[in-house]
Amino acid sequence: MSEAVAESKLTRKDFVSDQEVRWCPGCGDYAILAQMQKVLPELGIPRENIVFVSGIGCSSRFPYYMNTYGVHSIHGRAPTIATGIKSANPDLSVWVITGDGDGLSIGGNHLLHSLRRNVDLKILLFNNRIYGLTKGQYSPTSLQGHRTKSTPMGSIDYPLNPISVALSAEATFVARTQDTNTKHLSMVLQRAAEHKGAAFVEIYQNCVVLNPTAWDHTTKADVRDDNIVFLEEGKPLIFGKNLDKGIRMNGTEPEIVSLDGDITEDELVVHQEGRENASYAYMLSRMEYPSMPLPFGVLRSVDKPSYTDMMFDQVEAAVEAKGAGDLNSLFNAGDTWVVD
Amino acid sequence: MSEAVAESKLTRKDFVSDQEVRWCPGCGDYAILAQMQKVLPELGIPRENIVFVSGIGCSSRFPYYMNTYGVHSIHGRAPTIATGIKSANPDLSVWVITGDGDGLSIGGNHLLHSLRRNVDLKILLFNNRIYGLTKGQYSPTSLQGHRTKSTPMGSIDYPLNPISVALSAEATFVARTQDTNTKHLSMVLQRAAEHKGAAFVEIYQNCVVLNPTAWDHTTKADVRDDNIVFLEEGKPLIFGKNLDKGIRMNGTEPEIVSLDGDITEDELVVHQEGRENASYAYMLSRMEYPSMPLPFGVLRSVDKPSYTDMMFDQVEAAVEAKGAGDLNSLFNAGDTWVVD
Amino acid sequence: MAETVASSASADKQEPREEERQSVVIVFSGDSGDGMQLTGDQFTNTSAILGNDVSTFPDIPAEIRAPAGTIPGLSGYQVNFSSTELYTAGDSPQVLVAMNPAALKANLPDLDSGGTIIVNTDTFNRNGLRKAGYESNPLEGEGLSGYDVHQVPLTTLTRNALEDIEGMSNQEKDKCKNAFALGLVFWMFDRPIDFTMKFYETKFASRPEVVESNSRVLKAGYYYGETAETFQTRINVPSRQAVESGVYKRLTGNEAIVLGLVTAAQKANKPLFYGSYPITPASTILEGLAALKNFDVRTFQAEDEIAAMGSVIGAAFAGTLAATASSGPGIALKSEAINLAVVMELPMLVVNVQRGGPSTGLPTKTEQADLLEVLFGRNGESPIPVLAPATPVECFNMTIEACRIAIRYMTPVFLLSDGYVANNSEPWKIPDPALIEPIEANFRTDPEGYQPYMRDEKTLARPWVVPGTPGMEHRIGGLGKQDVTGNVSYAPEDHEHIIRTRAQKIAGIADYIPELEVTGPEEGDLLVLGWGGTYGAIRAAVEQVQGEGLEVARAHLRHLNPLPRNLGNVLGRYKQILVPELNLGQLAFLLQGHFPVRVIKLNKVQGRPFQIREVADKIREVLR
Amino acid sequence: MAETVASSASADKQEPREEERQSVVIVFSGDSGDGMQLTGDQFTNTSAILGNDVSTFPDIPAEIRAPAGTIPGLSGYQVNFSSTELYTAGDSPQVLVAMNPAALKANLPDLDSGGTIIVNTDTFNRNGLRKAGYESNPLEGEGLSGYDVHQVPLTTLTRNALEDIEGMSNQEKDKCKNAFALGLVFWMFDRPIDFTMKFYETKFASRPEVVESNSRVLKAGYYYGETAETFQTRINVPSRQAVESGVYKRLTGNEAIVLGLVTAAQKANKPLFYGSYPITPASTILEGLAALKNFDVRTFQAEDEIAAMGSVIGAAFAGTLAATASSGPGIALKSEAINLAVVMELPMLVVNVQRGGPSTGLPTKTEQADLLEVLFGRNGESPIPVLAPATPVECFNMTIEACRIAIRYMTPVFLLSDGYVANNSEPWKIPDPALIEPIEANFRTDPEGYQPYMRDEKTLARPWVVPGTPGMEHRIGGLGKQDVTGNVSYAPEDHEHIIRTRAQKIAGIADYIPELEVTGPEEGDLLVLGWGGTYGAIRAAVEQVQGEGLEVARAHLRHLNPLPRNLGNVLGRYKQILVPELNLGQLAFLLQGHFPVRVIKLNKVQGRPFQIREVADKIREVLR
Ligand SMILES: Cc1ncc(C[n+]2csc(CCOP(=O)(O)OP(=O)(O)O)c2C)c(N)n1
Ligand SMILES: Cc1ncc(C[n+]2csc(CCOP(=O)(O)OP(=O)(O)O)c2C)c(N)n1
Ligand code: SF4
Ligand code: SF4
Ligand SMILES: [Mg+2]
Ligand SMILES: [Mg+2]
Repeated sequence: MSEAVAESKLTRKDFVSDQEVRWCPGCGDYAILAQMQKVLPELGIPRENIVFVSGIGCSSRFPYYMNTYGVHSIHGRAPTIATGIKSANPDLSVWVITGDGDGLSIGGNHLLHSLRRNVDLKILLFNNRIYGLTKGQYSPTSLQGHRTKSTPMGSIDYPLNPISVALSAEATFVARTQDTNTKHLSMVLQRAAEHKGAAFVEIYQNCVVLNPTAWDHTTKADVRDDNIVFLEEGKPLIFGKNLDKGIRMNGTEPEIVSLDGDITEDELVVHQEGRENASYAYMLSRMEYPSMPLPFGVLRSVDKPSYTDMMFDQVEAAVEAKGAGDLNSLFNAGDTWVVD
Repeated sequence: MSEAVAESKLTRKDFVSDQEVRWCPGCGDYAILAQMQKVLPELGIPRENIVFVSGIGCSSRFPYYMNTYGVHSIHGRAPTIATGIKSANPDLSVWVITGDGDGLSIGGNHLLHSLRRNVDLKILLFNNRIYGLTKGQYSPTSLQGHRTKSTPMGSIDYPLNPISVALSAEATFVARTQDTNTKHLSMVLQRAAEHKGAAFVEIYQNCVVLNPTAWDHTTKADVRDDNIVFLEEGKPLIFGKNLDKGIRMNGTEPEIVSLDGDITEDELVVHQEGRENASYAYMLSRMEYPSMPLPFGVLRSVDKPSYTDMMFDQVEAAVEAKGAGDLNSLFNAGDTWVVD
Repeated sequence: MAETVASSASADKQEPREEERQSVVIVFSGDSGDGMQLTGDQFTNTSAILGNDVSTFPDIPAEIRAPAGTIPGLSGYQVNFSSTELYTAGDSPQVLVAMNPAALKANLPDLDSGGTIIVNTDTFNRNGLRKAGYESNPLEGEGLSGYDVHQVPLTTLTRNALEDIEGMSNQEKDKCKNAFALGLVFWMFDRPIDFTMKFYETKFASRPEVVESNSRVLKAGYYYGETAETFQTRINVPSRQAVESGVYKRLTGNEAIVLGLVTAAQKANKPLFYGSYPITPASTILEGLAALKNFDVRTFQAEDEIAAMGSVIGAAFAGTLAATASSGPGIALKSEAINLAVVMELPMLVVNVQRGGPSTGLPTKTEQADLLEVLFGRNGESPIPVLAPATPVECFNMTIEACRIAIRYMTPVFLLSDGYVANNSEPWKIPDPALIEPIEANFRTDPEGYQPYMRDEKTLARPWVVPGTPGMEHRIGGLGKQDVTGNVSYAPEDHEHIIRTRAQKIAGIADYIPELEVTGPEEGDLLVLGWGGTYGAIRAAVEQVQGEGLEVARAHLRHLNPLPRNLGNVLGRYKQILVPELNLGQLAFLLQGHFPVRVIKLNKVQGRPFQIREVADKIREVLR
Repeated sequence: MAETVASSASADKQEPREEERQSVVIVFSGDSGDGMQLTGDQFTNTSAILGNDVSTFPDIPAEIRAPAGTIPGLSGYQVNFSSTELYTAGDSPQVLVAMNPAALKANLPDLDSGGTIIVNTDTFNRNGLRKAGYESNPLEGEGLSGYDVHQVPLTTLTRNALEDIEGMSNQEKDKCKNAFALGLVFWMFDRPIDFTMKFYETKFASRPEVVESNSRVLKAGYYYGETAETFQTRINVPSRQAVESGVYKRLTGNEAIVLGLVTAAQKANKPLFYGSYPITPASTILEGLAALKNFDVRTFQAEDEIAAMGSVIGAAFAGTLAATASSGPGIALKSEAINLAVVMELPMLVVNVQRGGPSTGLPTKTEQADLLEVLFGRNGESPIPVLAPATPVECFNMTIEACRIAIRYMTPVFLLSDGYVANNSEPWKIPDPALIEPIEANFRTDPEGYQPYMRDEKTLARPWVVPGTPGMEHRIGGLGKQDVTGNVSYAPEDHEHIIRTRAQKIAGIADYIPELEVTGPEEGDLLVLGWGGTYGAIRAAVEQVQGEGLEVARAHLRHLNPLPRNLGNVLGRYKQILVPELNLGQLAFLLQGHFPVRVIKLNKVQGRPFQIREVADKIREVLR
């Protein structure tokens, strides 16, 4: 009943909490927050059934600004708390907000395991390639050579590719989008929400204060079209300002070809997000700047039973097999004896 | 000097410690221990320069039995300790021994990060698809449906593929081998030892007590040849008892073909472990039983500067730029004033 | 019932002497593959059914199945059975069943002088002796002259009994030799074999050949006692008198926690969520609960202890009764997340089954050295109630009590068990579940005037509001906050206020828990004060010295935080306070920190429980 | 030098009154983009160079850069400068420089009545007032009537001063307004601008236009003071007399730890390995060390605190001086691995820069609530030495001392700093590195008779043998072990022996550390006993009440484990003991646990240091 009412009425404003937003002016987090508040009313989920869980970081303040249930937890552990929430009440729509440090550094393992279990969580990783909240140390996605407070001579770590990591964690839904591309962002958020099972979304997010140029190659009007390929189901991989470049397989590896007439669209890789074998999506994930365009959109989306579905199936099966638990017979099971 | 002496003299026995080996009779760990003790003398590394570091688990007792330096540390953290050791003394040959629980459950994140940093460690993951030491709970590599002490109705987790995980962690050397295939095992250990940078080796290991049938498909004489494809550099992927089956690409995915004359070896995938793009190795890693043969051997081996090499390069560069550190000038740097 | 076998026994040999004893301690010891745990269980169950009090303690090999025949490979089972009430599994055995030389070597030092030894002579060959580290055969020579040794070729006799079974390998036959030993011991103590026969029938229902072979060997063992000249005495331990009537079964501490958790969830009318990562000696709680899914129990084997703790916090936030358990290293790992639970003020149970520390320590051994850790092992001022059951069976009630406190006061609660309590078993009078008081666990659903950190006047608990409740959306976390609103706040007064309020809330639980009960003189020279799993040894020791006429009082702390209201008063009434504990003096330190007393310490850090005599000796020394 | 500017000043207005004060506390407050830290630093440095004692405390916004103009977005810098010795950055300021309405609003409550306020009137527009939460303009009306308010259109004046610079946007110009404020304050306190001019030249050497603009505005501010009618008084704080001669510089606690670690490594003749995970307020140690690679410093930013701790253990095992630092949640996470270090008995330093807890708590605020955690927050009996520096500068020596103890006794050592000590700065008399005693850190290389856990007779330390040493291969880990051989052992006696030996080793460090010094009467009515970063407030308070004629003694604990040998004796000499601490009474509890005393507690948990008056008031109350 309350659902019906809620559904019909909710607007963007219903999702704005009473807390003052405290990110730096211009921070990419604002755009993501705005899109989220716009997308949620469209999903038809009663507001009280939505929970945002985050770790620690600038991005992790997100739940405070959403007028839903929320937990601002501890560094890196949001997926574990979200797993508990979902196991307690599978009807909830549970979103995890994390950063490149929170999700891939201290929290990398929980990300891995919540994805592989296919817990029905929507995990949004705000990737700004820096530790924002602690004021500018490098993160696992910072490029080699990046000079930060903790790497004055440049980072010597090879960066992680969040999409590759998610895929090797057996993720059933993997996507990439960007703070400033509001349309694409809102499409991807919607797709993630609709996915049954774990959904992982990498969002390129601009930290205007500590790492403002990190995503220039995907935002500056003059270069971004050459550096992004937008994935669309069933469509060939075409990109470039004039849509004149495509991706073709050369053996086991992709290559860029110009669509100059000699080469036709038929030869190009056609995007299929539903492939059971994750190799294709992984191959896409290895397309990296500057040698290849970065894939944006849904790289992979396959259906598999979610963790909590299976968990509750087992509970039901157990009840069916043994009857609903009865304390008296539990207490009296096994070797008992009577003293009178 | 002592090196020269050591080198010329070492035999297998030199690597046997005085501790009684305490695995269950028949445990696959014995075979791995024996191969290790056989391979090490051949590497020409002075015994005192070798360190074994492990976490906790049956497999993690390994260091006690090696007459080298060793740390039997805490659950899941061996890669972190090994990283510290290597950073203290880059001349050491540092081996990490871990299990499927130790390395992929509690320790998954450290594995990920030590691999991506390309710390020059040799990481051997003994995969028996079970928690041995704690007596039989399921592990992250246990198959779905596996009934164990903690999953009496069968596990509902999707298993991790250790090789895929290592590849998404940017590992520069990734291999798979098996306890019982002593020749192959010793070849792979040798290759790992020779690799400059992080080497990850998955070793199928039989827990005879708690999960004895886990690897039947790769050990039983009647089936194993159909279930394993041995990778050899520059050679096509051929397998089967009569070497009559091969792997060919079909678009972006591999397929099995019979080499019945119609199809020739030229059409098959030719193994190249040195490909910069990890997609190929990842594709191999997704070949899983029963639909495809399991790749054994070195899936990937590429050369990149190791973490400690870069760490010491920076130290050297700093010394070159600023001179070897002098406390007096350090103390007196910045804004000082004199009181007389 | 006992007659069935007894009467059918032939009387070829001279009628054995019957001796009556008040209690006997037996140790069964053999290779981990020898079935010693099952053997001990069967003997214990039969004794319990006959009306003895029983207390058992398994000695399971550390970690890995070590080579057969060696000392590290031993699996032992100690059972104490008695015609009076028992408090421990016994200081030292009077009877040792040694399935191989290693078993003899390892257990002999503990055996009472003059004790009875049954050895399987078939294993005393060169190989067996070498593995045990014997230079020469201890059965030859004078080494065992002070004991009553029975040399029985157990393996041979077992094979003989099964000779005519076709298609059964010697290896399979040898697996039955524990049944022979059991039968023999049943005869020795004049116990019927019926219950075990029935057990075989149920347990191996699907494999009649196994039932047949075991039953046969069991009987053979029994008749061997009857027949063999070597056994001249039968020992009889009469039934206990005046035992409360009812249905009983044996329970270990971990089994009791499993039952307690399921009961608490049912009584609170909530699903049970249990998130945990396997670790000795806590894993059996996870395993026990995983088998009870029909009680709407949701078990989650997490990737590590931190994840387990996180999942429990999430499940508590979303409205289940949530619990976890761990030990040693795992508890240390959970500490950061536990602190989040403290700040979020959510109800949940954290069980610490203590083992030998520090670090990995002695995973299979017991210790009480985590008391200060659970009290203080988190950054900042972070109070958590701590309860410690004194006995295995008490784990049942105290688990329920701990859950009750957690929900009533909206706080994580520690239950501090230990390896001894977890694995030790004793009879449990099965309660009527209907008589267990319900746990009031009401979610607030009224949005009117709701604030996340508004507090109940009496308990200072904040309301439990779960996602899914319309109109009460709120966000909480680990940052400093303002009381009542729960809003993030760095204001100095807000911080101090909520820190003190939380401290006051936990301290206030003292109004809800029972006062400390003292047994013995109400004031005087000496109070022996214990906590946790040392209860049995302390009680037995005190009763012993009281029997000698010494004036000693005894009390046992089950609530370590907050401490019982009357504790200060109690402490003040005795000239001396003796605190025995399995650590270097943690409760002693705690008491001195809180009260103007100095205590005498009795400490033991050996991975083992106290022996009664160790405590009794110390009391005598203090009072001398 | 001071004359340079002063003499060039025109004398258009009436000569201002000169007033002399012993000390002054100024707060500079503005948006985090306003350059307040730099401004404060410049003022402080100049004052120090002129011979004042100085003590500073920054108040940096919590976590994120909040919207400009709001209170959460404020960045503050408090400086106390004095002609006598200083112990704190001052209870409350006498001068407030408020760059916007929020700065005024946030700091006004702390300002001394009659204090001086300089405001940038350009920001007191509708928008600015709204952001600060002002309903009406506080500069109008009576609200500030008790203060000496100077309204200065800082932004306008700054733009004016830069008017003729081409190609400079207003935004860029506005960035210089802090220089105007600084110039003005320099004039007010009769300080030369030369040092800051020189600073601009060095700092912005590559951008001459920045040097030019800042210098110009700085001068403009100075001349504004000289010229404007509004300033009638100049305040003069004379130089300190009888200061030890030498070269000085200012140091925060974290800077001192950086220097201490590098020095300890050099003095031990070892590379320094520092593994850490960023966390406020410890991150600046990592950042400081990362810049010193030419000292063979190897910094490792780990994936989390556990990995950081693991790396440090590995690096210690392999022979470097190894250290880590963290705070709050990070220290909790490290606890499991620290316990491994305890059992492996390896030398390393763990710095805990305490912040407000529990859980995430107040990351940017100070607290002393982790004392019991570092002592007891690990499973099992796990003793670790704990040292706590009293002042920022003391962090240098105590870091070296902690490393010395770690190596001498082969043990991890905790250094317990806090947010106040970490960020507070004070003058440091730069020592001659050659005069710092070397740290004996010899690896054993002689295989003859070597056993991994053999022990030095005096210290009970085991030998440090590093991989790479021929003939001494050995394996150690976290399992229970036998002393001397280090072999894994579950034997009861082995466990008890090594646990007690380890406890004895750590307790024995009491022979190596200094005894507790008492200032004031040697016995009597009251001893005020503090620890850690509360030193300054306690000392100042005690000296204050002593000045009033009260008989009070004072002592400060820098060694929390083991405690100084003479502590029990000292405590016994006073009728009352007052323990002020920034927690709910952790040292008080510790003392009572160890010694037969009851103490009076003064606790504050507000994320802030003590004010001198809070401690002084309490002393008066106790002695009344
Ligand atoms: C256990 C623990 N370790 C460290 C910290 C300090 N810390 C807070 S956020 C953060 C990293 C933030 O980076 P990221 O996740 O990328 O988020 P961003 O601020 O960039 O959005 C760190 C190291 C902490 N709060 N808790
Ligand atoms: C922090 C911590 N958690 C849990 C344990 C208990 N534990 C020891 S080994 C192990 C898993 C072992 O499995 P695996 O790594 O696969 O090794 P295996 O025994 O199979 O070789 C666990 C859970 C522990 N020792 N420490
Ligand atoms: S520091 Fe960066 S990520 Fe954090 S709020 Fe500011 S702009 Fe955003
Ligand atoms: S339990 Fe399994 S893995 Fe462990 S020693 Fe025995 S056979 Fe090996
Ligand atoms: Mg980030
Ligand atoms: Mg395993």
